[in-house]
Amino acid sequence: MIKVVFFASLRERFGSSGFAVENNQVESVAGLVKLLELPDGTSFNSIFAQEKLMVAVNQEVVDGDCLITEGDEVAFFPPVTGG
Amino acid sequence: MIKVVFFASLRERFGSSGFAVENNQVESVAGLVKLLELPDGTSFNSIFAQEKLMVAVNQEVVDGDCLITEGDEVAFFPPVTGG
Amino acid sequence: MYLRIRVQEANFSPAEVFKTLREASNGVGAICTFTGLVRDLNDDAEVTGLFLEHYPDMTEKQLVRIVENASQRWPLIGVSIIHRIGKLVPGDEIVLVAVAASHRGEAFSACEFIMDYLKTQATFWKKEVGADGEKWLTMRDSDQTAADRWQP
Amino acid sequence: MYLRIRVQEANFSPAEVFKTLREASNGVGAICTFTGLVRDLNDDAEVTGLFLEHYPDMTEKQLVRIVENASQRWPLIGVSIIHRIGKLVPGDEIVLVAVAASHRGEAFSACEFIMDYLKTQATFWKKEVGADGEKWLTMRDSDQTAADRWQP
Repeated sequence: MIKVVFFASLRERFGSSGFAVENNQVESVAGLVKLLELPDGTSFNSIFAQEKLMVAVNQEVVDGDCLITEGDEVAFFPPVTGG
Repeated sequence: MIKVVFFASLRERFGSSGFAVENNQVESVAGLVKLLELPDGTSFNSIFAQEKLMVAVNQEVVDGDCLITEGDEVAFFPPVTGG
Repeated sequence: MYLRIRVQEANFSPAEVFKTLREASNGVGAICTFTGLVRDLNDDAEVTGLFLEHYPDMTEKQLVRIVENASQRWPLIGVSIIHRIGKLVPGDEIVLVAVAASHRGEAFSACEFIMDYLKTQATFWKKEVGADGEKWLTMRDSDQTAADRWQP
Repeated sequence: MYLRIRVQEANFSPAEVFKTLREASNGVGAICTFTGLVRDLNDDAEVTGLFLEHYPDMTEKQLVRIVENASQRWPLIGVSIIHRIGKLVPGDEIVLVAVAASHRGEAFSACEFIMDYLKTQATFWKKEVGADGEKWLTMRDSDQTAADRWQP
């Protein structure tokens, strides 16, 4: 299983803080991005680059080429705005 | 009268925090500097430029060309070291 | 090096942080602190509150890395970072970064470096509550520019 | 702009200064503070105490001028400066400069600017007391360099 989590505006747009996916469905971050869809039917892929969304695998920021393996935690979030 | 004051190491070297001079003795800061002598006989003029000493007339930093008039306060001090 | 990183809902005492850093070493000659507060105006719109969320664990790891990078650039004696999450109102403290060093240049630079990277790399997000409802804030270009200037 | 300048023998409370600046305006989004402390070592020599003297009145005028110059460069909401004189021992606070502004870049820059000019223009002098007796400190070249970099 892969654990997928969302933060901030993405959490609200997905209406979910995350879910689990079967490992055999995805090989890379880019593959996972293509698989996801917002509740209104928008493909996640179409907003991912456009909104400069970020992704972290096991709490390390990575890019779309990053491979995903069993047990990984994949987090999607907008650019940070703390401080 | 002109009020002459010394601070920090200069106060200690002159053995005095200051004194008054007759106005008719000096016309400029440079003139006053030439007039002064340390207790050990060293001319103040000889150390003034060498030690990068500073001078303020009426609490404004000036250079040797500054004219002095009746009632002025002339302060000599080493480069500052606060903070 | 003394290092303390806290992400918390509770308010904090800058005085207590300051005291801890002072007492970290008698070699401390300079302490620079930065505190970020909730303003009642942002881009000319009235702000009545903020909601802050973060990515637990990842945030702390990012902050540790930022401090490690700072301590490779400047000799630091102590660093304390507190960042609040949850609901805040105008006037509330959001973040405190305090840096103790031997000399002032190091303390100033490291404190600003840590803040600039915290703003662009630490996984916090702010939602602003105003007269027109709620909205998630977006990163300012000026924040990215501020962080980029530290790069070689 | 809120401005408070104090030259005093007594110790001071950074927390009280911080509180006053926060409360100066709800538009304060950033407070940068710098505190200078007496170190127990200076140029590798043990320090047991410091004696600080200043030029009364002129010091305050110089500090006001430095703050005015800073406020012409950056939009500042409040500035508080406290500088101690008299006898101090290692660990004691010497100086506190605190700057409140809307945004962090302004607060950091103005605070460092004020410190750099305070070190080179404000009429304070330090005498160091150590194992080998007393000696008046001389200005470091690095302090002049730090002030010079603000010039256009």
